[in-house]
Amino acid sequence: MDYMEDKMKAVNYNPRLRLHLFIVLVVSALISIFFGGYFTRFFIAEIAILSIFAMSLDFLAARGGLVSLGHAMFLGIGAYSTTIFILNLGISPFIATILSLLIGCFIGLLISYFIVVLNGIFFIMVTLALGEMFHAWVFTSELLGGSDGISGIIRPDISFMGIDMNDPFIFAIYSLLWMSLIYFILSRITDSPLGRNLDALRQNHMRLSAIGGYAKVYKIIAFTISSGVASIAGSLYVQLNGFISPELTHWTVSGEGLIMIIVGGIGSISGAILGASVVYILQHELSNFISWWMLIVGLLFILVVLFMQDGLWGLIEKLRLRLLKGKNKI
Amino acid sequence: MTLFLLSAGLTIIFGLMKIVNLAHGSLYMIGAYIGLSIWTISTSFWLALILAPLFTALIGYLLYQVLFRHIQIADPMRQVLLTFGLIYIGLDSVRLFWGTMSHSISAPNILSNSIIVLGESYPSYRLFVIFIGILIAALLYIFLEKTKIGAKVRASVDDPEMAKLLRIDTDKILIYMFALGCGLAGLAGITVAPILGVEPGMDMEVLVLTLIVVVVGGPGSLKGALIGSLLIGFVDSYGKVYIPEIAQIIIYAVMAVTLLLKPNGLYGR
Amino acid sequence: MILELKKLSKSFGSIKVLKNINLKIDNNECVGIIGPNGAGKSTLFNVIAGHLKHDIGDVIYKNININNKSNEQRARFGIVQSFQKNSMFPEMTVLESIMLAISHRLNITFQLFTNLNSNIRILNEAFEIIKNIGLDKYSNSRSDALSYGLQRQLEIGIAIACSPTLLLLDEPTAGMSPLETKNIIRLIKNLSKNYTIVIVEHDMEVIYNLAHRIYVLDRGKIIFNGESEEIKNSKLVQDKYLGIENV
Amino acid sequence: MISFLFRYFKLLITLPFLFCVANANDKNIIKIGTLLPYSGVYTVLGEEITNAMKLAFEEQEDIFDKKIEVIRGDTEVKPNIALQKARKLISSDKVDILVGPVSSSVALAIRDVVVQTKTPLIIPNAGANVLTREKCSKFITRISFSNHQINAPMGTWMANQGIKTAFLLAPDYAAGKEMMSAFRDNFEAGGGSILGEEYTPFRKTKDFGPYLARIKNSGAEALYVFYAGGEAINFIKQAHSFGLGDIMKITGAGWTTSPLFLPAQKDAALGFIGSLNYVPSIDSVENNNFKKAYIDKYDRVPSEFAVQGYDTGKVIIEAVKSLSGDISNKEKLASAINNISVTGPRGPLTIDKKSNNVIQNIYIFEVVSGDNIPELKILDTIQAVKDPGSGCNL
Repeated sequence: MDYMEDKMKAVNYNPRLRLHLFIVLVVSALISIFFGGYFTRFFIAEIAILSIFAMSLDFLAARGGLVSLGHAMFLGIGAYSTTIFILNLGISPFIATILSLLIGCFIGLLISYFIVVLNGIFFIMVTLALGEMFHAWVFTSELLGGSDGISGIIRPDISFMGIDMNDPFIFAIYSLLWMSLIYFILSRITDSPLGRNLDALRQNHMRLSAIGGYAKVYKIIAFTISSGVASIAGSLYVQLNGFISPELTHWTVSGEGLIMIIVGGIGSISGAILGASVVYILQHELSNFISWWMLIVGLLFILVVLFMQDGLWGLIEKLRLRLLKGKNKI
Repeated sequence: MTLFLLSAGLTIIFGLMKIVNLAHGSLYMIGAYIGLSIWTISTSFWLALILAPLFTALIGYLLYQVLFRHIQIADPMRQVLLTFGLIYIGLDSVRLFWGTMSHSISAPNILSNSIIVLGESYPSYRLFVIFIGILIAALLYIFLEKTKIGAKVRASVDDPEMAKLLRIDTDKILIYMFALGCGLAGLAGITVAPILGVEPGMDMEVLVLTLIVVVVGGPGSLKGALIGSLLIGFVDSYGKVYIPEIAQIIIYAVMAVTLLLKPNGLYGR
Repeated sequence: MILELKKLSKSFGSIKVLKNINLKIDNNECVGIIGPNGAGKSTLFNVIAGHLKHDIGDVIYKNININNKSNEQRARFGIVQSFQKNSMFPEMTVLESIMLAISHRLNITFQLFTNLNSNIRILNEAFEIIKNIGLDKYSNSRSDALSYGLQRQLEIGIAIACSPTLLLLDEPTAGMSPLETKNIIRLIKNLSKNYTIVIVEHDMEVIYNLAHRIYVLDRGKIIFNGESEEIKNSKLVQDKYLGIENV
Repeated sequence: MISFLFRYFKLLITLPFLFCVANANDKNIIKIGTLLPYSGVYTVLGEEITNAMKLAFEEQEDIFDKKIEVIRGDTEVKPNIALQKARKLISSDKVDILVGPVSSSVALAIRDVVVQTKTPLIIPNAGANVLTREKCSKFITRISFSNHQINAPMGTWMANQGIKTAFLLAPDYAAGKEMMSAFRDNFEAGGGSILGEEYTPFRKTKDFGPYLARIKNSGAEALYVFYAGGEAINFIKQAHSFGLGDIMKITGAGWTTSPLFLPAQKDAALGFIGSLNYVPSIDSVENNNFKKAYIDKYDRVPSEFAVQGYDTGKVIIEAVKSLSGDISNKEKLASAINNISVTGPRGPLTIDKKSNNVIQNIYIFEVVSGDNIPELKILDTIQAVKDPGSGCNL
């Protein structure tokens, strides 16, 4: 059985549109933060953090061609390590985020060394199993608060700079800053020789090795970067919510992340942000009105998978092309 | 043994169609619920046992016609997500139709006592479940290995293009095999209902376990599903009891080791 | 001498595909390998490129034994192949594919934060190569949107962008129209001024046109080797191969 | 750049204004926000609590010309979602009182935001001990139970019955462990000893066969067990088919044979002895009225979850009454809630000032056969049980 031929489809590589979409999204977020209330600001911060997670999945799926159903594990690693750093070791939360990034990268490196040789569906399954393993462990670990999780985690204290992180306005901006930083880093990597090679790897790994590409090494790097980014998301999430519970590491979280990127358009980075926003807002709004929102969300997912191959990104690109054409005619 | 029924169905779908069906657990749950309804209306367990799998197979048939037909050639990611959407739908439709209460089905009277096996009393219904598992395994074996249709099926698995050249109607075979796989999930659902009950959320509980069995056994291999389910089932039940410290992790560890040693599963091609 | 194969054998299971192959390729030579279907030509290519591991014998490249070097490492030494089936990077444009290949030669694939697309040096070089392979009109088309013949040209383009010392071309004109074939022959002729090339080819016209020397492979054995004129006149080869082919 | 922004104009305007919907604040409406699961596996508990609470509100038409409005927030049993919903209810809907949640992990997740925003929270189910101990607050009142409160009396009671040895079995998560240790402490203090214990993977154990074999061989006089939901049904049925009841007494936390699960467990549950803060067979005016009303409206026997919801409603009404309808000061409202004592279907309830946890009767019951579905017969009533938590004088 040859799963080698399963190739992931990604959206067209288009750095300009990616940047434009990103600017629009950030501007929208900023408007919401300025004019929205307490809840809106929290909501935006949450979306920003989820976007970081979605971007990490997107990077992995589109660049390395690796679909991970266990990525929530890194969310959890980031979250729990931050918690331990803050509560048990008294490290300042900002440094804790950086440290959890390093831990995430390190564990990602270790794991990827063993699993990147697997292809297609086996990779999905193994990541799923690893993620569940981590979930099960966290769920029963007394040190990590077990099923109840840990609460009472503080945010970065930078009051000496006259800024109060506990103000949701500030924290929303802080999350957006992280999101933008990660967006720029990931875009940069995507455009770099390595990023292009990762894209090539997804498209045709035989050919890539024939011209001298170290397929396995690239995959390991992609996985490591991606897990580090996911850890940052986890670390920020803990600081936003002030608590951590094992639910965060369940495999369905990874599944929802994948849905976000497929809705936004795989491989476009800013599409991941768009997808995260749309899916999250949709879920939130729907569950306020009807109790069987899952049915509707499920149906929408299926429709997107079936009829919108490139997600919202594809839609935007089509729209843009049409507008450009219209312009040229005049 | 339930695990085998489930995995056999999934492995057929998995190996034959290369579809990653995360909704397999949902079909199992729906099978159990349909069985519950039939049992409540007719009060006959045997009728439920026969009809529930048929209905589930029918649902599978419809799903294939409406959805899976279109994503058969898609990349695994899309399949994963489509079936992920199906999980959502399955969960909510069960809730809308049957409510949120936990239900239970009584085993028929003949099977409600205990039997003494090797000096230990053992519920006879459990023996019945094992019997069904063996029966299905034998039937599937005969069907796939000894009959003409089975040969065609195997041909479609091994080399779809060649099979098409030999004028085997692979599309038709795929539909029926998909329905069969779903029917087996339904059968598993109704068979275990008297032991494990019928409740929302039962889909997720078996899904991961089933996927692991299929991956360990090797996708597309019936023998793999059988050995895999025995191995995982055994490790799962006894591991929990005798080494509780790592009970949660042990089956994943088994899977990881298997895949490191044999990347295509025990009996993978 | 750039490449030497010594007593090379390879079998798949019980089938011996290559038997005791001895082969030498000199610098700046263009060598053709011909033989009937199933003679082991592609396997020989894959063994040289490192996709497959041979069982017995040695592969010596620039006087170094590279038996244990992987595909990637050989590519980095300069042994670059183009494939029999078109296999490029379907979603990349011609320009992107070429730039990607150049990035490998320059050994910058581990740079994370430089922008490949705006590297002027690579860009210029890529345009140069695109011009060489005659794809200048298509530099911004996606690879999978090109016609079959153009894809073959791109395939060669990717290979030469790695600036190989030894270029392995696997049936570069297979499935092409006569016009496209002419283009490719011209292209390879140009290349053969600068590179050492090994071609596997069915079309005898192409081989006679390009190759200085020809090896004839039959059932995993080299049954003949010599100048193209010699081959034309060789009774053995005529019977074995050309006779059947030219009916 | 401007033309490009214009292109995405639609996107730009829809995103931010989705949230900017301002809520008119009507002073004559008391807004109750629920944080309960309305989807996912615990939906049934969320529904029971909400239904019964609404029943309590319906009985009391309006209080000082105020109407009560219930705004549902679906937690999906996910702490992060619940937290988000809590923020929405507090800041967008401006609810006066929050009711919820069902599970302890969710309660711990929303605890900080509730305390920070000074919104009174009434917990109608979640049992984690810390909620009314280390993590207690004057804004958090638990009307249901703490895990300790239900299980500890059973330890003493069983030791008093002359049972010397017991085996513990519970799911491997925080609540399961809290319950077992509460039982163990009192059981051992009463002279009993624990012969063995097993914690099964939470919500992943379907087949109890191997455990049952081990329990059978342990030689203990009694099994003390806690399960809920499908696990409870499966465990009871499997224990019955393995004939465990013939060898030892099966006892446990009362949820294991909750009226919610009895229709599925049927006769397999007979003989089970458990402790709980409510059983439907309590014979009092309040309970009989409540039972009748509940069955009339929802066509099923109320469970302890329903009663907790109903009492929550009662407490809210009494608190509002005691403030003469002026609930604008949340601190006053919170302390009013903590000063309430009512007599509900489960008996007299007061709030323990030391922990803000309810003081209530605990009923020891046995499952006996009933008309169609087994019934819970009260064996003993332990009056006014407190959670030992103290020091919450915030």
